[in-house]
Amino acid sequence: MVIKRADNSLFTPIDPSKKVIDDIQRPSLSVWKDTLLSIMRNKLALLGFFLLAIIVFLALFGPSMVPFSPSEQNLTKTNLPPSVEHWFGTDNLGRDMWTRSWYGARVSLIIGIVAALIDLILGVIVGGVSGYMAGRGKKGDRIDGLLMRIVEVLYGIPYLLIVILLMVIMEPGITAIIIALSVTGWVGMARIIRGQILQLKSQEYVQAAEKLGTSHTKIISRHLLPNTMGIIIVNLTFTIPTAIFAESFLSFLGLGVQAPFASWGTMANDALGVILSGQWWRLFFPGFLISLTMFAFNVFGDGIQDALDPRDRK
Amino acid sequence: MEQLLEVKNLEVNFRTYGGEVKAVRDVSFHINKSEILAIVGESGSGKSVTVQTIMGLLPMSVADIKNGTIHYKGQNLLELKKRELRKLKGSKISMIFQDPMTSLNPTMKIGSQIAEGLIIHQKISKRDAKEQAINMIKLVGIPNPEQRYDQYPHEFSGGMRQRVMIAIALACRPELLIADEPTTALDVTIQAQVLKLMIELKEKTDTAIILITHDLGVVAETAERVAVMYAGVIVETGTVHEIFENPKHPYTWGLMESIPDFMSTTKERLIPIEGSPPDLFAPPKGCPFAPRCKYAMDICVDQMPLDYEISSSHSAKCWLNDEQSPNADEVLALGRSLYE
Amino acid sequence: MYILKRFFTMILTIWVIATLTFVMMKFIPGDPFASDADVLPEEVLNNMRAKYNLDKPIAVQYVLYIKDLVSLDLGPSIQSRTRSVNDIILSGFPPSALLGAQALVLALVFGLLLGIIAALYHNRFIDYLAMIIAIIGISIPSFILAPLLIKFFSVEWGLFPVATWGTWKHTVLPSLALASMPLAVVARFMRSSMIEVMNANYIKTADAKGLSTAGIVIKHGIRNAILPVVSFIGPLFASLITGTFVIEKIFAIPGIGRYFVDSIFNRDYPVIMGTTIFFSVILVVTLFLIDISYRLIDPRISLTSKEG
Amino acid sequence: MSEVLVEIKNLKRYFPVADKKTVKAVDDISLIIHKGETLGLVGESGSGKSSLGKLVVGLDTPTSGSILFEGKEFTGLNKKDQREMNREMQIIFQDPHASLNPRMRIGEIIAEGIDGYNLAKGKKRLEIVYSLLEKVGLRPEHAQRYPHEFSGGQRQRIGIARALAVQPKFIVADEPISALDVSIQAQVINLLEDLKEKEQLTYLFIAHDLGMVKHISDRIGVMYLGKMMELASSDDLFKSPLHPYTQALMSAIPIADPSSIKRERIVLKGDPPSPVNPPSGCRFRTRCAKAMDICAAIEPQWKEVEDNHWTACHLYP
Amino acid sequence: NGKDKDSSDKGKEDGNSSSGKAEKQEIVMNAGSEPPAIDPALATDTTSGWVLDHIFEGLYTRDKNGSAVPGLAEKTEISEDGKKYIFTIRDGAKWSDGSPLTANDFEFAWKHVLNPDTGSSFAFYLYYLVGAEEYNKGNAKAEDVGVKALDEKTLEVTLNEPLGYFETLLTMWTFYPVKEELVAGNENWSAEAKTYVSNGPFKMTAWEHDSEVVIEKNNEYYDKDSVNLDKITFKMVGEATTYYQMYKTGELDFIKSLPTDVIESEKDKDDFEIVPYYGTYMYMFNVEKEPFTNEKVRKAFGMSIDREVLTENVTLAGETPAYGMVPVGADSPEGDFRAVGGDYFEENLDKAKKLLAEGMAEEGWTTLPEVTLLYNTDENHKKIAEAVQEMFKKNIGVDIKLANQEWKTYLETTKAHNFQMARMGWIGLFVDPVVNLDYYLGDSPNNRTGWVNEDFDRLMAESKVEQDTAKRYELLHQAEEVLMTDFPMMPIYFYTNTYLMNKNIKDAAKFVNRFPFMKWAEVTEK
Ligand SMILES: Nc1ncnc2c1ncn2[C@@H]1O[C@H](COP(=O)(O)OP(=O)(O)OP(=O)(O)O)[C@@H](O)[C@H]1O
Ligand SMILES: Nc1ncnc2c1ncn2[C@@H]1O[C@H](COP(=O)(O)OP(=O)(O)OP(=O)(O)O)[C@@H](O)[C@H]1O
Ligand SMILES: [Mg+2]
Ligand SMILES: [Mg+2]
Repeated sequence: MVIKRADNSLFTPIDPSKKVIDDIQRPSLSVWKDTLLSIMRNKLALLGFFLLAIIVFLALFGPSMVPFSPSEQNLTKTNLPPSVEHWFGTDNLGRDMWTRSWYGARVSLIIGIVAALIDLILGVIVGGVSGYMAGRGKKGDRIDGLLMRIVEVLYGIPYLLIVILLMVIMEPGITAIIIALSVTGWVGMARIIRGQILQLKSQEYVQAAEKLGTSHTKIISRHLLPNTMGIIIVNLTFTIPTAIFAESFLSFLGLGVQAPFASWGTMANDALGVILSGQWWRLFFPGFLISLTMFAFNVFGDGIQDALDPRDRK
Repeated sequence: MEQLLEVKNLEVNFRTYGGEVKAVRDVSFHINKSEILAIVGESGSGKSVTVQTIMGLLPMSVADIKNGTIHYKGQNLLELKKRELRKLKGSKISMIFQDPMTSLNPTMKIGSQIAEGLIIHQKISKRDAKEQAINMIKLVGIPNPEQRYDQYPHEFSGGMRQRVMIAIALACRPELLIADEPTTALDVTIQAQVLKLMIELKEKTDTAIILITHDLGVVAETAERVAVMYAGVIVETGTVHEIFENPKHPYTWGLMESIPDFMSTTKERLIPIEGSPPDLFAPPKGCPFAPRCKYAMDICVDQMPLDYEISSSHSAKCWLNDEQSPNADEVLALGRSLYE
Repeated sequence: MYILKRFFTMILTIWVIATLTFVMMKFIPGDPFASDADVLPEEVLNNMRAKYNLDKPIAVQYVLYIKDLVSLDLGPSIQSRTRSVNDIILSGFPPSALLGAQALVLALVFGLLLGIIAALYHNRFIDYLAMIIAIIGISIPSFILAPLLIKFFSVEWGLFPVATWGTWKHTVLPSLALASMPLAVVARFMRSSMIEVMNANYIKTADAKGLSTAGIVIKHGIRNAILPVVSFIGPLFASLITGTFVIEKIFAIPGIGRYFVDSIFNRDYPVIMGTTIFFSVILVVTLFLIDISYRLIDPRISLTSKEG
Repeated sequence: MSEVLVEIKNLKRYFPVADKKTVKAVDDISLIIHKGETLGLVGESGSGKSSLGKLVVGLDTPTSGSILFEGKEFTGLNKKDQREMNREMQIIFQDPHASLNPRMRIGEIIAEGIDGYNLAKGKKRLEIVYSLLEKVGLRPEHAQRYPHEFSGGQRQRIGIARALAVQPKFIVADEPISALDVSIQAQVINLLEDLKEKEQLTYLFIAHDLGMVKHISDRIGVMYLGKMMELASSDDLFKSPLHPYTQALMSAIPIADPSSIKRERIVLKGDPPSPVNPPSGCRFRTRCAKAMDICAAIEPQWKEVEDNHWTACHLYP
Repeated sequence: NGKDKDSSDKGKEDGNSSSGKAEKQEIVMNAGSEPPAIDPALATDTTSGWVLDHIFEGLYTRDKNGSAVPGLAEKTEISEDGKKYIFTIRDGAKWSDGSPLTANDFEFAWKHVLNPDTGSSFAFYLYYLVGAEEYNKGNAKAEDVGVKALDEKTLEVTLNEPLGYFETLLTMWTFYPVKEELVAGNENWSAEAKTYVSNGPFKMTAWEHDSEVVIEKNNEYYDKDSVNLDKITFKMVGEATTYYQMYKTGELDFIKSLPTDVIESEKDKDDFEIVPYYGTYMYMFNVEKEPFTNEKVRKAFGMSIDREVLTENVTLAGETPAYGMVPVGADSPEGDFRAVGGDYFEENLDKAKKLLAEGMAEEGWTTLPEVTLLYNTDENHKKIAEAVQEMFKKNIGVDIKLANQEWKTYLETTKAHNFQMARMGWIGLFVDPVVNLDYYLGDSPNNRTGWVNEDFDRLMAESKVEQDTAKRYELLHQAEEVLMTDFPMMPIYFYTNTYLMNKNIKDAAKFVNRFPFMKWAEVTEK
């Protein structure tokens, strides 16, 4: 055995009273800071975030970069392909697609975000409560039963009927669309969350939390929902395009934003004919922007899911 | 004696946002055919991580094997192809997990979970597998095996689940069994039964067993050699007799001291080791046990102790064993006296 | 007992849906006989209203309707003057169901596959690729995808007929168009919950048993991860097999999907009610089965208090 | 040690299993736990200890029978009292992994009860958390970590800290130390004992490590197949175990001395019977070396055979 | 009394002599949607009518030019006062099942239409018959209706008043015979092909609901030698992009109403055709709601859009800009009614601005009350509305809003006069100015503008009893002038229809306001 002879003097016992048990401290971070940090470290999340930021920026300032208004028609310059003058080309009424696209972004983004909020608020709450209450005594069963029956009824009633009814009693516009989306937009989320909660709540940590006096609300919000965050995020990222297209349908029916204002959905809808006639830019740009937004949200969502999962940190 | 497995200079780190956790540091040990090696040590000292590395089960997204080799019958498991490793896993090397509650698939019937390995490795029919699985359930002392076969994990008690884990690991009669705290949830009679089962297996099929446990009684009664771990380091190894009768490391002494004597009639306070284990994010550069060691010297804080060979089978990582250590004899004698 | 109770609530639910639909339907403006071509003399209209009981007070109409309903007679169609709602459903359901089922299978098989692969190669190239496929699936809605499919697969490459119904070849494009969205959703859900599941300890156990990655995924992963997909599939199944308006319209498929929408635009009251009730029955039964299947998938789940 | 804290009367918990059968996990158990005492509970794995523990703290509802806590039955209380009672009875789960939310930091997990019952806020709350961590042998900076970053034993200690955080009167500790190394076991046991002294805590202590059980318990109950077999003060039980099952248990304790002569073990013969249809008469008779004819015919009475030493066995008529 | 003649279409193909008759005389046409009722008594729509026209024939039918000519009526005797008609059914008139077709079948069919229990929407077309209206309204018995089979071959019809275009009317499907044994007591006889019996050039052999109707040559038809096609399949593809692509891949031989986006590229091909459609696309003004209470404002609006640009760049289907109510295509003795009437106003921005200012001054408005243009949900309507909106803004500085509603709601809304300005289209079932001008009668349920003008109503009433053709048209011109002076609506354009028909189909008869009639059609070799 080779021993590197150490200084003899080192072999002196330490006085126990002087011993420092330990001094290394890890910098303690607040939960928020830590989450933020983990999102920041996630390249994907950042990419998604920057993409969204760019889209929002262009939605706000894109139209003022060119000398056109979104409704200004030039019937002699219809269906022009993208050019230096018209960056995204023109549509069948000779309107500048660039301006229209970014004006459309405002409507579509608002709709997408509102729909996501509805999903998050109504869907997650109803699903969470329903799933948590199921099997929790007679009263719990009844709450679950009632909520799920409401969901079923909302699924069952023809949506179009609701829309037409809304049309009769409401002024068209964003508010009308938001209301139309909130009637049934959340039921899918509710069912999915309920399923997840049903599965999760048999976990022992839920029982433990109950024993620790944690309220039902807190158990749902702090124990159950975070553990199904991935699914919530995925569902949210789907709500957004679904709502964007639902808006175009509603607007087409007359409930939503009225011409000449456009949204990505209505622009795509109006441009369907180009599949036959070949003016690809009219369909491509709104479609691409929707996809790009979707991509950004998904990437961001995935990033958040990763960031929120403590077991999967890099 | 034929060496079955040799771990050399193993180092494992975990990447976390707080920094790197140095969970296993320069761990070397070996196990021979038909031998029972017990690993004991501080909770959190890296026992599970070490054995999971052998099985290739570390979460590779966060874990880093920094250094080291694991030779099983001459081949380095760390360099083995996935497919080849798979052939060994479950059949030649199998493992009992520490956490019986979450280590069973909650949505799969107990029986199928046991039969599964048999079907893969022994290429037997489903029916035969079922028969053998039922037999395994019975062997680990779970009553009513036919009915239990069709039940789900949540319908089992903690100890039963642990026994199911054992059944899974034993089903294929492995050459090397890694048992990570296999009997913590078992009452003593069943524990005895299960240990007996393992020893029988060892004797019948020359199985080598790495037994991780906190129950020094179990160690004393079953193991042949012992490795003591502390803070990611193996601080002492030796035969059972050497470790129990002639421990050379203050941490080992501490362990021995903590055991309550159930024969005594007077109630005394238990004697734990003072202080808490070091932070593995930044382990002390010297001996990891130094901050808690009653006999710590300046060098202990400063330098990682060398591995002092006490006998051919016994070695300890402690400066007290150095001839320069002033009161070595005194202290070591003290340590020895504790158990005699 | 639970099943019996659920059966009654199911009937109750359907009744509530029927009643609400009836009320709303009567509430919206419009007349089934109004059209642009001709404004009919009042008397002619009266004749026709009498024929469909529309001259009676709404409450009476409602009672008459429910009465018929109980005897499983959904009444005559107003728009399609010679056919009954029962006829329409009987002849339209099979094609819709076939398409829907085919699309669903497609979505499930490929969605699950895509999701699983993405989860296994989490944050690697394949994962991103799968995500992009999913994004395309969801952000190109069927009303855009369908004409694109036609343009390429039929017009340009001549692989499949453009539209209409008949041979299996006719079902390919509409099934694809129908499947794209659910495929994307299934893939994303599966990916997300699979990532979670692959972190679980029992996956380690399976690994230690020497299972191959595929074996781990198939035998241990899927069942533990599939719950959100199942929750999602339930209502989707009900709406897919009862036909999809857009797809049936674009591909000229003789299904019942179009009637859900057209009947409302036409104010074809009996068809509105008929299709709604038909859908509700399928929906409610499906959701019930989904609830039951939760328990089968994960035995720890109990839906009511008096089960465990 | 006279005041009764928990009184269990004819408690039963049957789990339905396939074919309309039931597992009688807890079968007609009556028991009294005094204030300030530690009642150890040992017994065969699967004999219903955890089930009993969960029933006692109200995490599960009994099939029949009643549980009185400080003379009050849980169900009869109003919301507020129910809450208070919930706080006073805590459980340390057998499974250290499943009982910790994987997405919560340790600090939050431990503070959960403090928040749940509004016991402290802000800095004070943090201090409590840190001191608890230290008490169970963890370090304050661990509060930032997530459960999966801990070893099995560390997780178990988190569970203990969590239960202690709400200052309960009564703790069911379901194998709280099984995953700990002996040194930390000693630490934890000392902690539990200190608390017991200082705060008049009462424990139902379920464990397999008879040495530890003996060390910590005032009285020990022995369970077998859903039934209580023997109950006595810990010294009595170890000195003179009456029931053959208890005797078998004692003989099976491993001794941490490799040179000690291997003791003669009472090996239980046969297979453990099924809790679905337990043997007639005495449940242990199928594996009992001293079984008699009467054991099959009549179920033995639960009797006080010696002073404060109860057992159910025909050997002690 | 002038007889209305459907003018034949100008763009009709000449027989292509260069290629011979093809082996397979089968064609596939797109009907667009499921015919709601292929039943003479119940059909009200052009799709059902299209099929019915091919499988039935009435007392009168059309020749290749679209003029009414005797069909099943071999001989028609009209009484002096023009009120009584005696038709003799031609020999050899048979049902497609081979059984003889009798005068009785006509009597039954017409009374069946009038029977209130049938609930026929088109019963009012028979109101010209004595007692018909009373019977249909439940005030008289079937026996009182002026139609009677005197014997197997002879049918006597009595009218209330003489009717100039009765023969044309008889070509309508509501007047087709039905086989009594089949129809009596079987309400749904026409629902399936299995039971279907008819008497026209073709007979129905298959009806896959929502998918296709197949008709094949009827060998019992008396004029079967003129029929060349063996089989016509009507597909029911509603989506324009789809049927267009089906045409492109050869799955369809004929489609109508092309998607606007492709017209540009199809325009110059020779299988493409634009046919006029006898109808007017217009924006109605609600004269009871500001600002359209003011005539000058209405006119200003009417003058300030560029219809030429609109039809050429927006609607694209070769529509004719409209400056009057009656569309092009109605013949009058002096020539086309529209040509004779001329334009009633011009597009003139200066004038429009001036009128607007005047109108506002009259009403004392400093700013024009906000205007919303209502249209029913449809892509083309939307596009036009958007273009018009922009024109108003650019040309006269008026910012209007757009709103749309789903069709039935829209009908209700406009009926309740709950709009300021709303889109409407009107297509005449007959080609006669009366059909169009009647639309704005004070008591017409169609007139949603709130505009009532006694002069107009009087002129229209006079025109209807006027026996002298020239005078009648004069009255109609006067009426139109009144209408266009008051300007309760602004016409936009006259409709057209776009067709694509496979070039190897010869002799398809294309009448105004009817889809191609294929009795004489033939498939030639390519
Ligand atoms: N995924 C991980 N991320 C970060 N740290 C980890 C991870 N897994 C384990 N560790 C750390 O590695 C160290 C060793 O853990 P290990 O599970 O091997 O301990 P152990 O010796 O098995 O303890 P016990 O006896 O309590 O089971 C612990 O300090 C633990 O905190
Ligand atoms: N949810 C359940 N469904 C069906 N059976 C159950 C359920 N929970 C427990 N059991 C059964 O009840 C019996 C007692 O279980 P319990 O968990 O109380 O045992 P235990 O004494 O704690 O054992 P261990 O020491 O192994 O933890 C066992 O047979 C078990 O299989
Ligand atoms: Mg471990
Ligand atoms: Mg237990």
